[in-house]
Amino acid sequence: MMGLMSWARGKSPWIAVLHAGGCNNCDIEVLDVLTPRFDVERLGVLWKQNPRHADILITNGCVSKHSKVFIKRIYDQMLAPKKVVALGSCACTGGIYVEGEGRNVEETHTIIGGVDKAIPVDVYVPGCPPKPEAIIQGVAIAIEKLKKGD
Amino acid sequence: MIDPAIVIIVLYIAAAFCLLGKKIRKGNDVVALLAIGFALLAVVLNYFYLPLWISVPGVFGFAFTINGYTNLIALIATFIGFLVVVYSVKYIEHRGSSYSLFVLLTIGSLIGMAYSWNLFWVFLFAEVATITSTFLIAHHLKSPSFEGGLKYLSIQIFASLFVVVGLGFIYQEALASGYSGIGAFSIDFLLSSGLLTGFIGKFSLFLIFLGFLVKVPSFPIHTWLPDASTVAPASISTLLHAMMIKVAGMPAFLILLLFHSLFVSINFWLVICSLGILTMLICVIIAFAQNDLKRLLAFDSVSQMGYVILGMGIGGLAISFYDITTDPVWLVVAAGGITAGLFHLLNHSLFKSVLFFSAGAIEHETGTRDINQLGGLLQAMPKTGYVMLIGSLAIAGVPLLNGFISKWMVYNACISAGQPVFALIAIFTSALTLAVFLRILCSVFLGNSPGTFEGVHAAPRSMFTPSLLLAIGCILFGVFPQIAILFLILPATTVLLPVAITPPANPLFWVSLDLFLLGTLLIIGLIIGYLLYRIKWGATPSEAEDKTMPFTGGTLKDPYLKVEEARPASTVFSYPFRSLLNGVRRSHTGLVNMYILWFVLFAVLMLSLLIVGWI
Amino acid sequence: MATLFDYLLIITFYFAAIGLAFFFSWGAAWVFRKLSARLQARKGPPAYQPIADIIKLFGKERFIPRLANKFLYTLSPLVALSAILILSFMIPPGTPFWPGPLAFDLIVILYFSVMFSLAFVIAGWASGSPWGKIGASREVAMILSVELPLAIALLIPSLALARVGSGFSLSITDVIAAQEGIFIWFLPNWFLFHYPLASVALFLALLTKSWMRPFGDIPEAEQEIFAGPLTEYGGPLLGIFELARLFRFYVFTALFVDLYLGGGDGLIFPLNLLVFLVKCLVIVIIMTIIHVASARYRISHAFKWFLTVCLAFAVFSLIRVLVGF
Amino acid sequence: MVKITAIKEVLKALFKPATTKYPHGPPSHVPEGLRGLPQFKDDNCIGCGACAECCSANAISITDTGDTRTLSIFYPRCIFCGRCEDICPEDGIALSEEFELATSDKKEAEVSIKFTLVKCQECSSAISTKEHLTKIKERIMKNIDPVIADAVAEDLAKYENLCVECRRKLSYQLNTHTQKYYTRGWEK
Repeated sequence: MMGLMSWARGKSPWIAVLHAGGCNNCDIEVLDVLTPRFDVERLGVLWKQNPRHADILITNGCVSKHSKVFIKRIYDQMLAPKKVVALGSCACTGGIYVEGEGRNVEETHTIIGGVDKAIPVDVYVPGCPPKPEAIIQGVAIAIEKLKKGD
Repeated sequence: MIDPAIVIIVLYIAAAFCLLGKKIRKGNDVVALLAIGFALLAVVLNYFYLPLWISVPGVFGFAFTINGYTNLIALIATFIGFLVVVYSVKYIEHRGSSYSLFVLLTIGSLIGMAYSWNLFWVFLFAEVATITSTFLIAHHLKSPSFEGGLKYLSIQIFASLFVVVGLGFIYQEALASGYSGIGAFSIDFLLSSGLLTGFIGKFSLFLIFLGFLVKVPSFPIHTWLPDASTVAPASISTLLHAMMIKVAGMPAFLILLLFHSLFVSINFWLVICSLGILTMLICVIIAFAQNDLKRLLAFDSVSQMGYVILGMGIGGLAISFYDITTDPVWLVVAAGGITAGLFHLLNHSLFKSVLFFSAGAIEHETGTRDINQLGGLLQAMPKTGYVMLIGSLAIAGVPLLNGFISKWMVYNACISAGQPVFALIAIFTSALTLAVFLRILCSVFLGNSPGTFEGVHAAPRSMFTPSLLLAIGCILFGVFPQIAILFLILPATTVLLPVAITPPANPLFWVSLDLFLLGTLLIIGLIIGYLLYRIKWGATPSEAEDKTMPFTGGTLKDPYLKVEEARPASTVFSYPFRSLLNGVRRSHTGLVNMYILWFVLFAVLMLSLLIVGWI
Repeated sequence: MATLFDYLLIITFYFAAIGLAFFFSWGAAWVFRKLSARLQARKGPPAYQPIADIIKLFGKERFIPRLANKFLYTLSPLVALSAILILSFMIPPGTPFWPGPLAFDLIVILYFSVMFSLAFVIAGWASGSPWGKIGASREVAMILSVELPLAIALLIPSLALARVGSGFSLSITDVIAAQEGIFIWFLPNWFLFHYPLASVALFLALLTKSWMRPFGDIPEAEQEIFAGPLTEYGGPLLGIFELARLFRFYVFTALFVDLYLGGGDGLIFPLNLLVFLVKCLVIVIIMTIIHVASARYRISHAFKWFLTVCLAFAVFSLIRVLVGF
Repeated sequence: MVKITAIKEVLKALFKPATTKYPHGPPSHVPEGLRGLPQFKDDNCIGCGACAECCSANAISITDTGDTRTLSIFYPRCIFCGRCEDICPEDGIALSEEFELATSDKKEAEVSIKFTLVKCQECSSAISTKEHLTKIKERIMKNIDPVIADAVAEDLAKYENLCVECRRKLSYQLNTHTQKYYTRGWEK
């Protein structure tokens, strides 16, 4: 039974895309993934803009102090098992919006850094924006994690 | 059996006892309950023809008959009356002695009207009931209640004029033939003596029909009912809707069907059916636009009476066909139409009482009737909410509730009488009714509480139990309609049919609709769904604090769109009927003169059609 | 009244009908998604996709929102499933020989289809979500707009039975039986050829009932109100809703095929089922093409279409049936 | 009217979808000049840290620990602008065409190159990498006026292994002020 469930989870990941704050470029790139060329529906991915239905939350943009609460709430409203993909450099670390060098991310007076400052992140997809294939790869890693269960 | 005269006398004496009630207020309730309880017992005993004969023959010249039809009507009147009295104990808090007095007088008169088999006594009891119920409508003693009561009274009195003139014509005929006295108005006498033949008989009966049609009420003269029942206390609205309009209105169809040999014209019955169609369609559309809970229910009540009119009209149509062709198939169709109409009458008194009792409970607890201000009451008053859910779904005709069966029988009767257009419009009306009641359910019970009803708690038990009983009745008659039809409706139908027919093996007697099987399959489906829901496949639930908050795109406190306050506006529902609604709104001026003018115009139209000979 | 044996037989047939409906709907849902993908030059999901989605939903966490009414929130998906299962039993698979004393009365079918939509309305309101409320209001509006043309177009075949010569009946099996034979030349005796306008009205109504564009997805418009009535649903309850919605591919196409396309054309057993399913599949493909090729209309457009064009079509056909030309 | 070409397109799409096979096959099309992951070139990079200076996202960092200097690109922060490639004096860093960077572990998401540091002779603090110093010397010697070449070479030999502080101190003692170049006839 668990094998069947794991198979089904791997074959039907529904995504919700959350724009936390930033330049919107990654949003557009996510839309590219849905175009005929990349067509993620063949992998079972459906675009459900609703955290209640989604298994994978794709977040893009850096987290501001204002949006941290909302991101947390939307993550809370997803039902287990759930995985989070941080899309783009801003979502991974804060990108050009934060101070500090290399790994040392220091928050500015509005931006607190990557999405992992607000919610636990499972997959990081660097890129500014990531190429659609990179997004697909990131989702594929998240699917592998989903298969293993919670 | 117990002579109905005793029942009425007991009720009247109890009412007189209530006059003393300024001193003994608790005593009023006890007396009223005892009296109405005795009346219920007597009516039920009469129903089963139990050999317990208490009779005062010939007192005051009452002419009562106990047959299937009078039993049914009296049972509806007494049962609902009993529940109304029970409900009033807690509902009417500051009542003087007059409340119980007039309630008992009204119920007593209506029981008398139900059992009367004499047009004069029918008229007399109807007048007594009209006057006493006027006091009940104006119970609150405020300016709108007086207005509503006076509107009610003036329209009713105007309608009685028609009855008086009709009775006068009949009496003139009787005098001309050498009969005199009240006995000349006896229905049995009129039927057997052949007094009413020719145009005068038809004309006088039609005048009486018009007079009683106001009490049904039918389309152009429906305006008194919403006005009166909005200002009246909820118990009185129930009294009006669940028994008054039925007991006082049904004589209209009684005389038409019994004297069917005078009304063999097909056109006449088509006009009656069209009246039913117009009533149900227009009033349900008006009900869309209402924001007052009780006013909405009242308009819907008129619309539901359209089904009854339609069923009776189809019955009469089929009887005319039988009179013309003498094909016994038409008798079955006629029985179908009349059974459907009477069954819908019974069902309507069940679910409309549920709805008015619940509406009264809501008003009692929250202090408002405005649909747009109420909300989220299912948390505060869950029992009332679920009962009202059953009532609303029943009135909307959801399968396995009683409204579905009677509506389905009306459709079948229409189609088998060769009038599918009526059936289609009735189906559409049913969908509109569903929308109207979804609006009530959704805005009042579901959704979010506006926050002003923090202290609202469940209604007192004596206000809830009557509606619970009736709701159980809705489900019972929905799954096993055979019970109601075999024991209650078919005896009444046979009285109204010209030739007695043997009841068919299946009381639904068209295509056999096995509701028990349907219910079984529905429950199997529910069980399949529930098993799928309960199977333990699930993941371990997360322990997030905001998990159960509604999804609003992240924001909660100060949403950008205020969508949390969304409620079904009447505009969404009434969109396709906007132009029609505007016309209706302009025509409902609220002036009694206008309404009486409508009635006069309608009566003149009908009478001129009759005189010309088209109907 | 039926005996116990009859009841057992009917329940057996009930489960057989559910099985048939389930497997057909699975296939049709796949055809729907694959074809819409192909028409957009995409590759589309594999064949197991519809069922994988539902199994996955059953494997998610169970949950009830804070503002929801617990009882109605849980009950409404079950009612939706139950109603559509009964519908898929009541609509025979193309054969006039279908067991039981249960009447396949067209009015009962109509009421159960309304009950199916009603479950969504109650779900939207009971879930306590603002989007759910808006979606539920729209669903009610859609019921209102569709109902009249749907009812007329449903009843036209049964009213037409009298003209065909087999006598009036509301039963769907009689409608199927009446469509055997040849109409003119080589055309089969389908009501589609007798009443083409009514069939168009019914087709549009059923298209809307099965959540297909141009009108069908107004209540759950993703871009405006998330998932409409189902916004606050998730996990197994959403799975039950999705399962119930899967059956729409069978129920609403089978209704059209039975009423206007002659069902199984009166062939012998395995053949009539095959012919029936092929016809259903063709309807699904046509519906898919319309769905893909059209954009979503506004709700006022839906009212306008159904209460003018469709209603005119249906009423014209009704007059033809009643007057007889 | 429906256009014939539109129908043709639809029919073509029906049988030949445009979808790539990506997760199960190679990426369909990697354009020339794709801004992928920045990579150090082991042969060219001298560890000067110019890239770290100009990195707009502060993704490149220099860490000196003990004898080694680590230049690392923390690419979850990189915005792939290519300024490092532009600025690099030695063509030691370049954007590659690698874009499949998704990872579930952010700690490993790093590209780095290590150098040995040269210590100051006087105070034994780190100066820079050996390659860097060599490159500087080569470059100075290449571009310098031959007139003063020998003098500069002599000075360089003195300062080669000194840190900035120590150079300052020494420049007074050793008299390596550029003033003396002018006496040899060198003009700007």
